[in-house]
Amino acid sequence: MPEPTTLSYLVVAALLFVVGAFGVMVRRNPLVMFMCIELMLNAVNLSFVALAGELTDIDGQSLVFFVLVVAAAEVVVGLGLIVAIMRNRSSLTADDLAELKG
Amino acid sequence: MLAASSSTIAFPVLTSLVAVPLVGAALVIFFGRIRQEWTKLTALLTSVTTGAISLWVLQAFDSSDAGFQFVSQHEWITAWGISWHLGIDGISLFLVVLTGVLFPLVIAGVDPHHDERPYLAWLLVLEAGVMGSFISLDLFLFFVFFEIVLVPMYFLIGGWGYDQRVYAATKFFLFTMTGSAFLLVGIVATALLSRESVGSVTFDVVALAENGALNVTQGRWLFVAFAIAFAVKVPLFPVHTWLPDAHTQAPTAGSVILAGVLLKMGTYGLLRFGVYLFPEASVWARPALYTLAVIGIIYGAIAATMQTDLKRLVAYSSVAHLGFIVLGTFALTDQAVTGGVMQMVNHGVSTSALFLLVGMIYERRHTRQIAELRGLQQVAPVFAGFFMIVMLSSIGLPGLNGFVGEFLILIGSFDTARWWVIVATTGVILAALYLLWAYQRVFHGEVDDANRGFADLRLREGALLLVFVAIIGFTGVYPKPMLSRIEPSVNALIEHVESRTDYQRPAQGEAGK
Amino acid sequence: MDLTGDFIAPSTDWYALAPYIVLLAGALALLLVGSLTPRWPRGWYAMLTALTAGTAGVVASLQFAALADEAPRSLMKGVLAHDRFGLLAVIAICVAVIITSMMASDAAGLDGAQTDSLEPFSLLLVAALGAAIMVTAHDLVVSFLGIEILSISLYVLAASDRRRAASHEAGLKYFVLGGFSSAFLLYGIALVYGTTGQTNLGGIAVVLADEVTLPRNDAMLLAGVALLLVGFAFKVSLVPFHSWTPDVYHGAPTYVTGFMASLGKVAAIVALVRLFVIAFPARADDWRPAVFILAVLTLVVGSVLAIVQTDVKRMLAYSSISHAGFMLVGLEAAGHIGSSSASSGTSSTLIYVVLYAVLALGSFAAVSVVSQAASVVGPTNATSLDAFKGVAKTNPVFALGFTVLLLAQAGVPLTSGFVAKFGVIRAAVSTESYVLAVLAMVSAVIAAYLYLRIMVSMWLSESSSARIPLRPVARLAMFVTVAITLVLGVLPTFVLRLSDTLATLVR
Amino acid sequence: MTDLVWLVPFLPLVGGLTLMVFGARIGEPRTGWLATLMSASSFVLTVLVYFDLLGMPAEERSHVVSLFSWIPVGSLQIDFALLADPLSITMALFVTGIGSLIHLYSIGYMHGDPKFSKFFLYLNLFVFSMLALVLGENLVVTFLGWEGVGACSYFLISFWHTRESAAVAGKKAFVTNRIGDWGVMTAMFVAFSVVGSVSYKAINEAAQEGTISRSAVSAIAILLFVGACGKSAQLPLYFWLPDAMEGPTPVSALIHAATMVTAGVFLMTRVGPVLAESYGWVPDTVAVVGAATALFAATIAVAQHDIKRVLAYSTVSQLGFMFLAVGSGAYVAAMFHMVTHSFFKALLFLGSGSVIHGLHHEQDMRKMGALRAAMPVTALTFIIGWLAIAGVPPFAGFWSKDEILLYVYADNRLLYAIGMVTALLTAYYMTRQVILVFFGEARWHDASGEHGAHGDFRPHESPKVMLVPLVVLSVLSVVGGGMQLPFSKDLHFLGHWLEPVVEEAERSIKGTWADENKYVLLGVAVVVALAGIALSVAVYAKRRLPAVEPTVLENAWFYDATVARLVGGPGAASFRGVTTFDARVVDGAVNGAGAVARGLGGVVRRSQTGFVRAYAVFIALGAVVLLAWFVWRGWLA
Repeated sequence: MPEPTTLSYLVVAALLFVVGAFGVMVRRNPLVMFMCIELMLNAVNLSFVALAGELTDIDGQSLVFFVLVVAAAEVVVGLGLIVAIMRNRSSLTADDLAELKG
Repeated sequence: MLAASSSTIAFPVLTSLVAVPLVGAALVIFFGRIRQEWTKLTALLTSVTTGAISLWVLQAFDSSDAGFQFVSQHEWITAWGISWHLGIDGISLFLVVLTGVLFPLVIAGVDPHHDERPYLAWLLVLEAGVMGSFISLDLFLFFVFFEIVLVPMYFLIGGWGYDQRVYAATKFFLFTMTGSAFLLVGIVATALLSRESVGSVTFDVVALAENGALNVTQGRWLFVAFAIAFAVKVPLFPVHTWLPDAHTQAPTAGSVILAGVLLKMGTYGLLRFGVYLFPEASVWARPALYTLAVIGIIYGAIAATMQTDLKRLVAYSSVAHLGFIVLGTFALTDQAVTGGVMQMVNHGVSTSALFLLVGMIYERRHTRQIAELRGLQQVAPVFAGFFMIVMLSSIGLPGLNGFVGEFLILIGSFDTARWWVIVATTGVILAALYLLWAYQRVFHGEVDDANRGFADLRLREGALLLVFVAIIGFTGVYPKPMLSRIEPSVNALIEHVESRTDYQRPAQGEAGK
Repeated sequence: MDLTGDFIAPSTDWYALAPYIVLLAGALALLLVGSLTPRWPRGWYAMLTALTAGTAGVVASLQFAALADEAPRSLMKGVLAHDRFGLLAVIAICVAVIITSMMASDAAGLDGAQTDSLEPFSLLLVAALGAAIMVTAHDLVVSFLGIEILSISLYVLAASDRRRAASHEAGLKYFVLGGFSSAFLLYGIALVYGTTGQTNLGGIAVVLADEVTLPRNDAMLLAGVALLLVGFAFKVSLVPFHSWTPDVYHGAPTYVTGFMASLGKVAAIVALVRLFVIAFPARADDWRPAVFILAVLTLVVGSVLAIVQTDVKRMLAYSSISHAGFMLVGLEAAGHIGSSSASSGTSSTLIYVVLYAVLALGSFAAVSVVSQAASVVGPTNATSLDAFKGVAKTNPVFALGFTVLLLAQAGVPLTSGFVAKFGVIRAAVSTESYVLAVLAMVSAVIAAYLYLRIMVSMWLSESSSARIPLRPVARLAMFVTVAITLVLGVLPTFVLRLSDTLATLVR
Repeated sequence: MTDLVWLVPFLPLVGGLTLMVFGARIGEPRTGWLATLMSASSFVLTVLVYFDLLGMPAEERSHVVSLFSWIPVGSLQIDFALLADPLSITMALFVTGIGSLIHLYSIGYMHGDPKFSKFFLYLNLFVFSMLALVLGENLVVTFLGWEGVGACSYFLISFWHTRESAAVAGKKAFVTNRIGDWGVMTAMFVAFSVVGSVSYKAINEAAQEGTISRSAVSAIAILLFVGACGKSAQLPLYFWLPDAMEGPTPVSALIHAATMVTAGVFLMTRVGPVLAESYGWVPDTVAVVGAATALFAATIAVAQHDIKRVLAYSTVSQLGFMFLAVGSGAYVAAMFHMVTHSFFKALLFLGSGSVIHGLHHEQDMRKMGALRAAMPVTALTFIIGWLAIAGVPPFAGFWSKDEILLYVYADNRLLYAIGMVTALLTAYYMTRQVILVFFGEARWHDASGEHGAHGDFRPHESPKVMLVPLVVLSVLSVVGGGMQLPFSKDLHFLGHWLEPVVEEAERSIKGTWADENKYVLLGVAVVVALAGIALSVAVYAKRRLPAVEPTVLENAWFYDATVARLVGGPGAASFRGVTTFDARVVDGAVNGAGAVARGLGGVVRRSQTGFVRAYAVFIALGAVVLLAWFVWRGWLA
């Protein structure tokens, strides 16, 4: 069982990112879409940490905290939006919101 | 045409040519609000003032001086090497005068059907734009005027035109703008590529023409860019189709201005900028332009013959006439180019008059369809008489203005563009064909009930047309004053070309020896 | 690295930070005081907002003026740039806030997104803060933070009209896609950081300038650049990352749309230019072609889609896309690092976006005025082309003003729009990318058709509605924008004189 | 005196302009008298100039009066200059002379016409233009007149423009002439290009001194001949002339018989040296075209029923004779015939006009007959004209025609034969006309029904004002031959007079067989003429022989019809084609571009589905593409 190198972390991160991206593209439930975006962000976090380790540079790791904060803020706003929308309609999928097009 | 000559004077004459109409437009809006009846008066006064200034310029013009006169130069957008540089020479002189004279006549002679105030304001803005493009010696400045003209014209066609007006106006705007797209890039490139040879980035036409040293490839590409824009404006085949629509749908005043001066911005541009800035390229491009011009002559005449709408007919006849001018412009002999410049004015006069007449017909009969008109000469002999004279001038009958220009163009081009001239001359036959045929169908024959009520010329209309006929007659019989003012500048321009290319003017009378 | 400036206080140039502080303070004050006091009479929130933005703007202008003889420098250990390039953008942002708050206080009826409450206004200020940070950010992370601050407040503003489902939809779409693109952006940052060990733009440039310091891994670095480009392309709304723009612009309250089109554009394009010109000059030959392609796509698709719309807001949304294409023409020119004229590309892009911002503000102000009047009458789509029919008959002066703004967007001479286009074209030509220049001009012609369509329905169609009531604020907003458009159109010199100093960025 | 030659065209011009402005106010008949006065006084002036020139030594008889510099540009210096020399003065003499007579005649003929004064306006303008044409010192001034007469003839042919046929005929004449003008203009271009000037003097001298290439000379000559064919109604451009008879009869007499149509011949004479110096085939072409036209038109005249159309075709035929002469180098003869022809043909036309007038605008000879009793003066004068054209000695026509045939014989026997046949036909159809109109039984009573408007219908003699010109012209037709009698060199008055102009070009037949035995040829000519007359008498008076009037001749060999079909068929079709092309293809492309832009928008628009997930896909795809590009660049490095 070999030690996981930085590269393997990066690969995992990349995979996570892609998974998240696909999630956003295929899932119709807004909440799940948020979670996918969160997944993408955290994938990036993982690569930050890994790269920081590679570079032995503390900045990379502190960056993660900024990201977490931003992510949190986004979630707040996102949930707020969904709640506001749910007020008017019983169920909601992303595809229901297609009034604006063309 | 060489460096701007010294005759600069205290009072900024040329600037006022642009400023007065603009101020006029503002005043029209302003006074019109206070007093309805002042509107027209204001517009008339300002346009007459402009006309008077232009006539003063004509009188003060020094015909012995080939260079630019009344030059006024002020800093404008120094950051880009752009200056407010105006000047006038034999080539632009009569176009300016024509503009100055045409507008008051149109304002006095033709009334809009509604919304007089904006209509007159737009007309005056248009005048300012046209004047500016004829006298500006800075490429950027020229482009500004060249482009700004679209706006008032767009609104005149769109706002006071006939049933298809919106389509026509939009077509006119976009078509010309497409041309300008190339022109703008061309202008910028010209200035920047001449940076080293001129010493700094400048858009000054004279500086660029005299000191600019573009290599052959650059020159040709840039010339093409310029030529596209001007070809649309002229218009040359095959980019002419905006013209019939614009002419037909525009209100009478619009058609008159369009035919009278706007189209000349194209031919003028070809001569002033195309030939002056890119001598090598314009010599190189001559065969192509000859061909397009001659196609225009024949094609326009043929299309005119088959039109059922009088205005469209006249519009297509313009395509043919402008073809002659382009042919002359690039033939690069004294006679041809001088004739071309003169023909710009002649066409302006004759075709404007034709459009006025057609407009009067429409006023009376509310149709322009040839088929619906008949035997008008019987009920309106005087009207018919005027129409006949104007028509003959357009056909190019010797003794009237049309002949002199056409003749000079053809006889001058014969040495440099022999076979094209031989074909182009057949256009003279066709001109007689389509105009006489139209005349026969409209004025001859037994008048029917629909046309029996056709009123003969009214006093105001008669006075209006009399001016045109007077010009037509005078320039036809005694063109010398005009030619003698045009020729020196043309001569200088051709020398400019000769000094920069291997082109040499043919020496007539030598060929046979 | 970190913004919590406590333990580096002594070295902090508070004056230089003043604009940010003012904006932040204003926002917080508004929230705090506003929520503690009973509802203020209509317009007071707006006034305070405008006042705050005005103060920030004035300060910024003073700093701008001061930089005439000072050398540009960086603040806070080099995370913020203090140069004219950024400050002009900051000034523009403040102007945008002022005019937007005016329009917001004017907004009413279907289109009025409960602007009698204070939240929208504080959000405007927060957004402005984010934008201000974006345009001066000299560090990828700071830039990211700025983007998020701006975006999040825009999500909320877009959705802020509770009564219109369209507004919600706009908000949610913008939010989802915004988050999505942020992820790409962030990933880009990560990769760049990974290859260069730097997040500071200057630092990255230095590293890339001499490759020997670390084993170069171009593929990874350029992948990072690509993802950064994706992130910014989304914000600037470049094709094919534009698809959110029409929907969001359409759905959001009109004054918010104007805000996004002006402030949002400025922030995004300025940040993008700064990033590429400062951090990646060494890779210009790699990203310039990409920019070229994006520019062409954006220009063509933007204008072509614009002319088939029937809703004015969507039209202007697409036109804003094609304008973004023009800005990219400038960036492409700036990418010719070798050429002496590259700097003209940088400055012309900035000038373009600033001038466009003014046009956008004015245009959307006009739209919101008309749509409010129309929504009172009560058609479902208050911003459709029909709503503008015959406006010239009922409100000639207003129509004339709007026409000027439209003609300016079409690039007719003697308007600021022409100056902007001319500058960009000049830059492109001076770096000999003639093809791009011609393509841009031609697509401008296509786009012109849409402005003509609006003009046609205003001037050449029969009047359908009664006279539109114009409140003083709206009048003022229109007047200011039109005045700027014309004055700078006729006498652009004083803007252009800046252009050399604008291009000297903090390295 | 000669310096005042400019007054000659000027006076009619003044008259014309006066009538243009005040015509309506002056009113009938004073306008007529004014116009006549103008024309007459310029005739007097011409006579004075004539004697003035006569007083000078022959070689000095060429006088240029330059009025002002007209079109001066660079090396092209065109003055508005008049040239008074024997040739131009000869032309001017009969133009003004006959012009005045016809003015006079018209006062009677046009009496009561609502556009009376306008008619004289046109007549004056015509005389002015014609004088400018003949007096012009250079091609351009001539061209001014050339076009002017064309325009005036257009006005006058379609004078009664409410008649569709008149309107069409006028247009036809103008356009057809324009085809010829193409030749004249091109000739001017060539001349300027090679000679550097367009003045006759310069061109002729250049041709003689051989300073310009022979091909250039030939080009000028043949191009001018194209123009001449148009004006002088030669094949293939003759067909406008018969239709021109739609105009009032005085017009036919003045323009389409006496003066304008002879302009072509004049022009060829003017540039005689050029013609002489050009390749042999050029004059031959002229001669052949002339002969062909002469015969062709004569055959047609045989079968016409319209009294004026007979004369029209006969005019075409006679003009053919003149070109035959020019082509054979007999310039004097050509001029001689031109003058005499203008006398008797004007006479005949005016006579026919008088008949038409008397019969209330009846033109069909089948509805005439036995009119000599009703209108004796007309009959007498007409008969004189007939004898003159038929070539019966000692009438004017005999001498001139004989002179031509003399030269032709010396030049080419075949053409001579054709000329003879034509002469025979001429005598035949003219006799036919005289018999049908003035002799035999009266066929006009039955026509009275159609003239219900007039109540009882009696042909009547025309008023004095119309008869005077007839008498004068008939006198001239009798004695006209006197100006050039073959019997002795001393009797070649015209020849001597014209010598300074034509000497270089004139072909000498001295010592040829024809010259030796010219009396034989004279005899032959007489016999042929009499034979023709006898034949016609036998057919139409004595009814010994059946009348040969096949429809093919009646319809002018269907030439006109064919041309019309060509123009109306393929011609119109091609024009329509171009117009459709313009609308569909050229403009279609323009609108197409717009449509494409919109269509493209419509298509791309569909991708804007409104589904947020779809947008995400776009972004992702875009990201992938960008990644691909950049990573690829990365590997390259």
